[in-house]
Amino acid sequence: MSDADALTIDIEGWEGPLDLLLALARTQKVDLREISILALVEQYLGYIQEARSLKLEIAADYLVMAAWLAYLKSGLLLPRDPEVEPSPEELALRLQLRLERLNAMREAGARLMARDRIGRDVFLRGAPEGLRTLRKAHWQAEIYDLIAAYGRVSARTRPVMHVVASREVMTLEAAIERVSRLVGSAIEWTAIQAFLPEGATPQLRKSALASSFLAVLELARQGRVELKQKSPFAPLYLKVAS
Amino acid sequence: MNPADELARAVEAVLFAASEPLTVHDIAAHVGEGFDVRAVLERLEAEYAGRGVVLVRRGERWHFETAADLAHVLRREREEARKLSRAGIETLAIIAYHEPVSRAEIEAIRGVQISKGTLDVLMEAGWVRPAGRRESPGRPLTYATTPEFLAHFGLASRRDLPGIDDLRAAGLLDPVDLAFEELAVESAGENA
Amino acid sequence: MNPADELARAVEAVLFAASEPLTVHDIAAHVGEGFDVRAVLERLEAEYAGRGVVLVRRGERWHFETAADLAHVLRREREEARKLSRAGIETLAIIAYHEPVSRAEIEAIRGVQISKGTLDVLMEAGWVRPAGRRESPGRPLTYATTPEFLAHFGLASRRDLPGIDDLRAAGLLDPVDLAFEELAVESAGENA
Repeated sequence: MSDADALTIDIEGWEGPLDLLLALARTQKVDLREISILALVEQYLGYIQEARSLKLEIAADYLVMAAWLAYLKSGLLLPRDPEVEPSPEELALRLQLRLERLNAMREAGARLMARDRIGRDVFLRGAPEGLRTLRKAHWQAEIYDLIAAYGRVSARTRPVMHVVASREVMTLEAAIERVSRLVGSAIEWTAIQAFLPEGATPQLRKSALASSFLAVLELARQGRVELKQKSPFAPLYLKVAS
Repeated sequence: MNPADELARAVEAVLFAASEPLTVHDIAAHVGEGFDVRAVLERLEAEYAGRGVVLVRRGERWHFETAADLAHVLRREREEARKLSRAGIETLAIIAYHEPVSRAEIEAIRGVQISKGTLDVLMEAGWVRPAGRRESPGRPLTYATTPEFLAHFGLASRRDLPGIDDLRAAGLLDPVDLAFEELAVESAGENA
Repeated sequence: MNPADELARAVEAVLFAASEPLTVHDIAAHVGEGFDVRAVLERLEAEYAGRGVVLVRRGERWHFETAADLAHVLRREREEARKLSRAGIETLAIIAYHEPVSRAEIEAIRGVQISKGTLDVLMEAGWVRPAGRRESPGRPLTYATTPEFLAHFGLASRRDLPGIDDLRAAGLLDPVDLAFEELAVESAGENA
């Protein structure tokens, strides 16, 4: 543990087990490519042991790494089992590569931060005039839009000539006359539709139905017919008053 | 450029990075006392003269600015296609059919007021121009179409605009409310 | 300085007036098409070399900035750029040297999870951007650096990243073997 003694036991300070391993590897004071993985495993396990004896909280991933390193150590020390893939030597090599890689990125980050940076070492123009892009509208309209617009305006404001289309209707008087005439022979309950003219156009039929309905109400008021309807909008029946 | 000495380089950098014009005193606070900053400024002023960027003195303060004759380069125009609004096209149509016509007349024909912006857009588009004042009470300004208007709409002259009878024949004079009524009757027939 | 021709004056003015680095295309939009803007930029770059203000190329963009050796004249104590955390610096370096790179790959290299905030800070600074999803299981999002990253750190291109050639030659920038990382964790788990 003499090597790791150089590192303060402060588990909080490490950014994960790999970070701790890299720091421990550096204490070997050799190129990362030449470190002794076995010695590194000893350093790490010793460090964790120490931390435990001091009853420090140790995060699970540090313990997982410790277990994996213990497994690696036994693989490296025990006689080689050709069945085990990858071999402990290869695992050790990969661990060494991971440390190299992390170390390389850490150094690259430091070199990046040390470059001449805008706002710290070099400065941009303090008060640039600025470039401007003026949007110029390119108006578009088609000749059809133009004449249709004039038609619309003219239609809206020109004195409108109202032409009422001739439309077949049945007046209320005609309906009263017709219903009174036809109901005289109806002793049974008869639907109101039976009193509408045969072969009428849909328009006339609508007008006749409305007029006949009013006619029936008028005749009922006079006591000349009786009305029956089961519910609102149900068929309306009538017969001559008994 | 001539090789600049260290002091000139520093003054140049300080002026470039400054967010406002600087006095000789401000500059000296950066580059250090004991230099003839004013002499350096005058040398830089001469070096930059005629370039796209010039060093200028305004009262007691100095700053870099882009050369005044290049202002047009810093602005860039970009055309955007835009469709005329309904009010715009109606107003244009009324001017085309009735020119010269005053604003009050346009409003009377449209039956709706027009905003100032509507006429501005038509003039900006180059289709409408002021056409003198009418010799009537209030001497209202009148408007008329331009040659660009004819060119844009592919008309040889205003006489090429379809007349009222043509519009009626094309169904473009059918009042909207009558058209609605017909539609209503049709659907009623379908449901009877 | 040598008398500058009109095109050089215009390019110089546009770059001085711009509030951010410009591409050749941006400049051409102002000075007009049909000129060899790149040749003018290279001439200006040479003219300004050695002065207090220099013209530099960062990726595809060009801008003027103060010469780096004059930092002591310009630096203002109050304006120290916000310091990045260690995790932030390492994550930025990993993205710059490996881009495009997924979050899992960054975590594999660092051997620790990265907090959401770390990537956010880098994106907020404008140095890192999402760079599409990788066509591999889980379609992970990848990250890459931005033109602002090159400008901020004074890099003409990613090839200028310190030591990138040596790192690549040493195999330290090879794709990260995520499968192995899982294996290692699994074996650790089995034997724990």
